[in-house]
Amino acid sequence: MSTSQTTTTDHHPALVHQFDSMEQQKEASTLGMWVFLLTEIMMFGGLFASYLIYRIKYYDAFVAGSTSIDIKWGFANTLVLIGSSWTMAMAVWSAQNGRRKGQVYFIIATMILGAAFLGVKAKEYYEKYDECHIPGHVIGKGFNAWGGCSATDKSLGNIAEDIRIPPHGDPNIPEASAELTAKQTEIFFSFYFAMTGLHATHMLIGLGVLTWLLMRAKRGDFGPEYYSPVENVGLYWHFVDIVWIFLFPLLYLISRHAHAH
Amino acid sequence: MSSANENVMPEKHYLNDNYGIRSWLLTKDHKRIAVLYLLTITFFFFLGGLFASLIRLELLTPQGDLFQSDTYNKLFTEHGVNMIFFFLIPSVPAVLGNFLVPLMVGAKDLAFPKINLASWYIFIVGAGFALAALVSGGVDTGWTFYTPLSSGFVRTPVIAMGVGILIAGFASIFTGLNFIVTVHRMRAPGLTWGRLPLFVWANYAASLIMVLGTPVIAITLILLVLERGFHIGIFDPKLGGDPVLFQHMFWFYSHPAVYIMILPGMGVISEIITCFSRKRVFGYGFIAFSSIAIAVFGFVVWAHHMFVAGISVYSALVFSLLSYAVAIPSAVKVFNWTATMYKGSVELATPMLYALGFIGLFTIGGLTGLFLAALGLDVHIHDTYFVIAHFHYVMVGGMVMAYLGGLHFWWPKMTGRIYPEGPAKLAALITFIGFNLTFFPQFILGYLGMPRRYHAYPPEFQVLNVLSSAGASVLAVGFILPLIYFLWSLRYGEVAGANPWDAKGLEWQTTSPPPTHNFEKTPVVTEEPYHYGTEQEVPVVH
Amino acid sequence: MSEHAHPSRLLYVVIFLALVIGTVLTWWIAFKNLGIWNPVVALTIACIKATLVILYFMHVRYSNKLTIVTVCAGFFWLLILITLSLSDYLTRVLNVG
Amino acid sequence: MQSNLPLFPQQASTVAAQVDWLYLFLVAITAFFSLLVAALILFFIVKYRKTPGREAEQIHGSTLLEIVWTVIPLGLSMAIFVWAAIIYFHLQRPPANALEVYGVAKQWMWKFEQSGGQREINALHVPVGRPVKITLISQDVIHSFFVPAFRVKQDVLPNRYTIVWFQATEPGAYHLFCTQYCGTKHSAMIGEVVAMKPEDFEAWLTSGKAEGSLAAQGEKEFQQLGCVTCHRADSGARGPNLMGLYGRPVRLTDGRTVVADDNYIRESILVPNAKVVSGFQPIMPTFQGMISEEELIQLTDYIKHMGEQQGEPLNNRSTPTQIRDSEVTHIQERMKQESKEPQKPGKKK
Ligand code: HEA
Ligand code: HEA
Ligand code: HEC
Ligand code: CUA
Ligand SMILES: [Cu+2]
Repeated sequence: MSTSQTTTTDHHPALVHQFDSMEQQKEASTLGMWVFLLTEIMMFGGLFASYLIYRIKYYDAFVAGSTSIDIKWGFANTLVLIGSSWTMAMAVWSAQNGRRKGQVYFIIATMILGAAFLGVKAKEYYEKYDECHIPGHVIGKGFNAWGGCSATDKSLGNIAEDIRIPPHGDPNIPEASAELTAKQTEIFFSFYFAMTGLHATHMLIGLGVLTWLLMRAKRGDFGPEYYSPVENVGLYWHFVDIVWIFLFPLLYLISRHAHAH
Repeated sequence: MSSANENVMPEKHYLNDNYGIRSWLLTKDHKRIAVLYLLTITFFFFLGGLFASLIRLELLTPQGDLFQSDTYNKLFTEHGVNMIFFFLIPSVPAVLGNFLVPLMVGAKDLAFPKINLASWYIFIVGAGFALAALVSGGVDTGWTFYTPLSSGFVRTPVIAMGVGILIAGFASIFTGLNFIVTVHRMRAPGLTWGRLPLFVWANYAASLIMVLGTPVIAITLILLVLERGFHIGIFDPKLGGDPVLFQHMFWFYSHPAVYIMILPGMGVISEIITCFSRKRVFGYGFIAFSSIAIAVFGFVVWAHHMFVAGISVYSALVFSLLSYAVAIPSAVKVFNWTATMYKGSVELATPMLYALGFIGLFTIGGLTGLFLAALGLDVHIHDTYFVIAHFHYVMVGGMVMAYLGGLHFWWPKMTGRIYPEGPAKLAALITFIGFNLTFFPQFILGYLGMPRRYHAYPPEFQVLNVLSSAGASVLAVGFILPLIYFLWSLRYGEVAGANPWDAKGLEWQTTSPPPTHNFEKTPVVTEEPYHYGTEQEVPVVH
Repeated sequence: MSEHAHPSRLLYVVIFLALVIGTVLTWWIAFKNLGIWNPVVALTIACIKATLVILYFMHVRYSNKLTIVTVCAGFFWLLILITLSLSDYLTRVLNVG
Repeated sequence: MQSNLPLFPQQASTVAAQVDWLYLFLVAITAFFSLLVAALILFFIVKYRKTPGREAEQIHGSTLLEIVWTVIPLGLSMAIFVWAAIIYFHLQRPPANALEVYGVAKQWMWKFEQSGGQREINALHVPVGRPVKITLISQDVIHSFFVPAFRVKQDVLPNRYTIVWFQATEPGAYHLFCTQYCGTKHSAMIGEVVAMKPEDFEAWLTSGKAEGSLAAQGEKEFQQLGCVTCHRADSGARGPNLMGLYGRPVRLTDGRTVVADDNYIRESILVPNAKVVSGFQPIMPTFQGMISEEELIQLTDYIKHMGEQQGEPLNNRSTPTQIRDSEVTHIQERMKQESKEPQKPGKKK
């Protein structure tokens, strides 16, 4: 920080020079955070808009792709993330109310839940990797939703077969057409990985920031006077939670009723 | 302009507060960051200008005999990318805006100085990627990166370029975020919204676009890079994707971005016109509000770049109609500026010359935008030189003129010294003449049907192309001159004093150059902006 | 902005439970055949959940107007992006007529 | 034909004059406002130049003036919008009696095929005095079909047909440009559109060595690819009868109704499961990767002409479509009407 002798004498150590008061500083940082979240909305928004357009265009393939994902992990992860949102909210509450220990515990709890989420995500990704459902042909074994994949268990993730197996599938569909639909699920998986990938990246960044926050909280930086960092990290974390609240139904729940597994 | 040498440089100011490379590279002072940006984008302007010169050289003859086709394609792509993303978008906001917004609102700095510095570093990293792409051969997709050409066909470093632009985008987001928070939360006592200088209003409006639009281009470029790098199928028709979707996503940002490129310039014009007419601005509220209107309406017209791209007739209708809506606030501005001069006391100093040039050229450029927004007519002139002429009129005739005008106007504030008036007036004149000679023939070329991005063209277009190339060489002189005399003035220019133009506005109430913390005491605002006519008032200097 | 009333711990727990119930509901309903209403219901629940998080966990209910405007602007612009690009896709035909 | 310094492009189609009038109107508006602003500025510079002893007169603004210069541009621009939209509509609706031509674009050439089977590269022969409708598709990236003398332009997309139409008025040879940047030789992807007197055009058609009409070639493929095994007129057929399908509304299993245009037929062949006709099983195999764009065009042309050939009435589909046959003629009538209506639009000079 550059020189700040000119400002008022009895100011809080956290007050930086360009602001006149803690209040101004807090309001500025809150507004800054919200404006940042605005940009985040638009960033995910671009993905959501494209997703919607393709979902209309390739509905069958989206159904086939979506049903090939194991719903229970997505469901569990939703609960985990909601839980972490609650612990995060409590961390902010503790900071506001001057409970230092509470702060620390709740931040740790949030981090554990966040890590659990990422763990589950990694497991899901691995499953998709194993089933040759990674789009493109650079990572993994090349996208191959229609069998012939050298996966450990070939019955897994053969979307082309699923499309033709009753009661959910229709055996009338010629093999070639089913394979075509299966190939089109590549678009679904492109979105699946792009959206959950961007989300997971945000979670990773979030964990990093939480680590920093934890250190500061332990040091006792925050209290009823000054808790903007806790609050802002909270805002970020809740935002990431909200994105997931939408991703879950959009990616996991397309026409599940017809394909209950 | 005062001539006598009673002006002295202040003893301590932001430039000599600290010395050494570190004090610049680690600075959190918005004024120094503005200077860093100034140096960076000047480099990119001349780089882009170099490519432009080569383009015009090639187009002297119809055969396309100077360069290979691929080389030519790289030239216009690099020209467009450098000029748009690395020069024009940061030009007024990141240089003049960075320098002036805190001064104009009477703050010690922007709300988040660290983020401001980060913005410049991010920009440099982005620029590094772009330059790496250039050095390793250059990209030949056109600045619009249309798929599937860019994702699957060309063999040039598109990924590096895409990543560079995407990173530079975050620099823009950070600048916008900083401005928004600063304007909302750090105005000096008494500085109500109704008293904000129009330059601040304009930058605020542009910031809204940066914050809301830039993330979309970021995600679009990420998808493009993933598609090219990993062959996933979002836009590639081979994999079932829709290339037109890329265009939607690209223009959702890039149309509003043209208003990032003009709004801050409009702000500059409002400041200059009032100062050199010595008058309050005509219709303050309307000018201020029209900036916001442009920013908002600018988001709902993007598909007017796609009238023949295969979009539905109904959405073409909607987007055309809305395009006309966005033209109205621009009209309001032009008329208000003109009216401001009425019964003024007009002095034709260099900044004023640029400002008047801006009004004329922007009017022509904007009105030719109406041709392009007209559905049945755009079918004919889309992707011809008519479009090229249109946007050079608004971007070079408009924004670059405004930027140069602003640089001249605030040069004394930034450096403490005044540029030489004679050469400066000459340069403004040369620029104006050269500009029109370069780009006016292109309107005719376009209507005749000469397609853009053509390396070779039918011989009947040659005469007009030669005129255009001749103009470009005149224009080059007009742009090189300021570079020379600005540098000269750093050393030999007259000392300016705090307020050489006798202008109103908080930035003139501190020393030139200003001290690191801008004001000795937080200023208190009691007057409306542009309270010219109350000349007796003595500026508060040291 | 002076010190606001912040939600109590109890309220946080209530919101948390509401979110859990919403999630379970989404999951349960996904397996019922509601025809075209399936995605509608799922997204409605998601919207309600998001609103709860925004209002209470993110304290927007207790914030000043500016914050509320910022949040609304975000969703408004998202809506512009989605509706206007869909307006093309949903009305495409080869020949008008 | 080409002067050294042309200032205005040739007018060689029915829309050219309309577009030019709109253009001139806009030029007039631009000239008016630019000169107005320039004149005012020059006047103010001279009249109110800085002189010692004279102070600027402070004026805050005038709401009346603001309203005036908001409303006048708004009115003018709405007029432009409506005028331009009328022309655009006209350009988007090919007349029903148009001569059908197919164009395939690829890096970096144009291929055209008349329905009689005549093929050309980088050249297109058309008769004057008759509307010509070109159905366009690209094999690789996006291109754009542009004939300045006709004032028409249309992007050519991969995977999707787009349509452009014009009616030439003057015999002659005109530039054909690719105006969508498409890679290295974008500027060499040019050709010629030759408009001929109808007699000459007929003569040209017969002189060429056509390998049989598109429809005839399409019919051959229809047999060879085995389409005919399912698409037959008899009631035992597994697929819908395609007779008279073109231009007709089709009800799908999911309840939607779509019009059977070129893109629908194309999709039905390449991705049969995307839109399944109501009353049928999704048993049709995909032909993706088995047929080229040209063959697709031939098949499409054959299917288009299926009804006409046998002189069959249009309502003989032997299979359920859930759109009552009595409705069909009605709908088709209306569609024809609508595409004819704008034949003579707006301000024709
Ligand atoms: C600074 C940048 C800038 C600005 C400000 C504008 C301003 C406008 N632009 Fe421009 N435009 C570009 C930069 C810009 N544009 C670029 C870079 C491209 C090409 C991109 C590419 O393809 O590479 C482009 C392309 C472009 C197209 C697509 C053309 C095509 O590819 O076919 C269209 C179509 O509608 C358009 C319209 C407009 C309109 C209506 C305005 C309006 O905002 C103008 C409003 C101003 C006025 C109208 C003048 C003042 C008014 C009066 C004096 C009063 C009289 C007014 C009336 C009668 C209404 N522009
Ligand atoms: C800010 C934006 C900006 C600016 C300032 C300019 C400035 C200029 N532009 Fe360009 N232009 C674009 C943005 C801009 N342009 C864009 C976006 C495109 C579209 C690209 C695409 O299609 O993808 C384009 C395309 C474009 C074309 C069309 C190419 C084609 O379609 O085939 C042409 C042709 O004449 C052109 C010319 C010029 C000229 C003569 C200038 C002049 O004003 C430049 C004058 C400046 C100089 C001449 C610099 C002077 C200095 C030197 C000459 C010396 C250099 C020396 C050192 C480095 C030491 N530009
Ligand atoms: C195995 C039988 C079979 C073969 C072979 C077959 N089709 Fe089909 N086709 C069908 C069925 C069944 C439908 C209706 C269900 C659907 O839309 O998928 C259909 C639908 C169509 C349609 C849409 C018809 C409408 O009424 O809307 C077209 C067009 C078509 N086929 C063309 C072709 C062409 C061209 C070929 C050969 C290249 C072909 N078909 C080969 C069975 C077949
Ligand atoms: Cu094909 Cu340009
Ligand atoms: Cu635009």
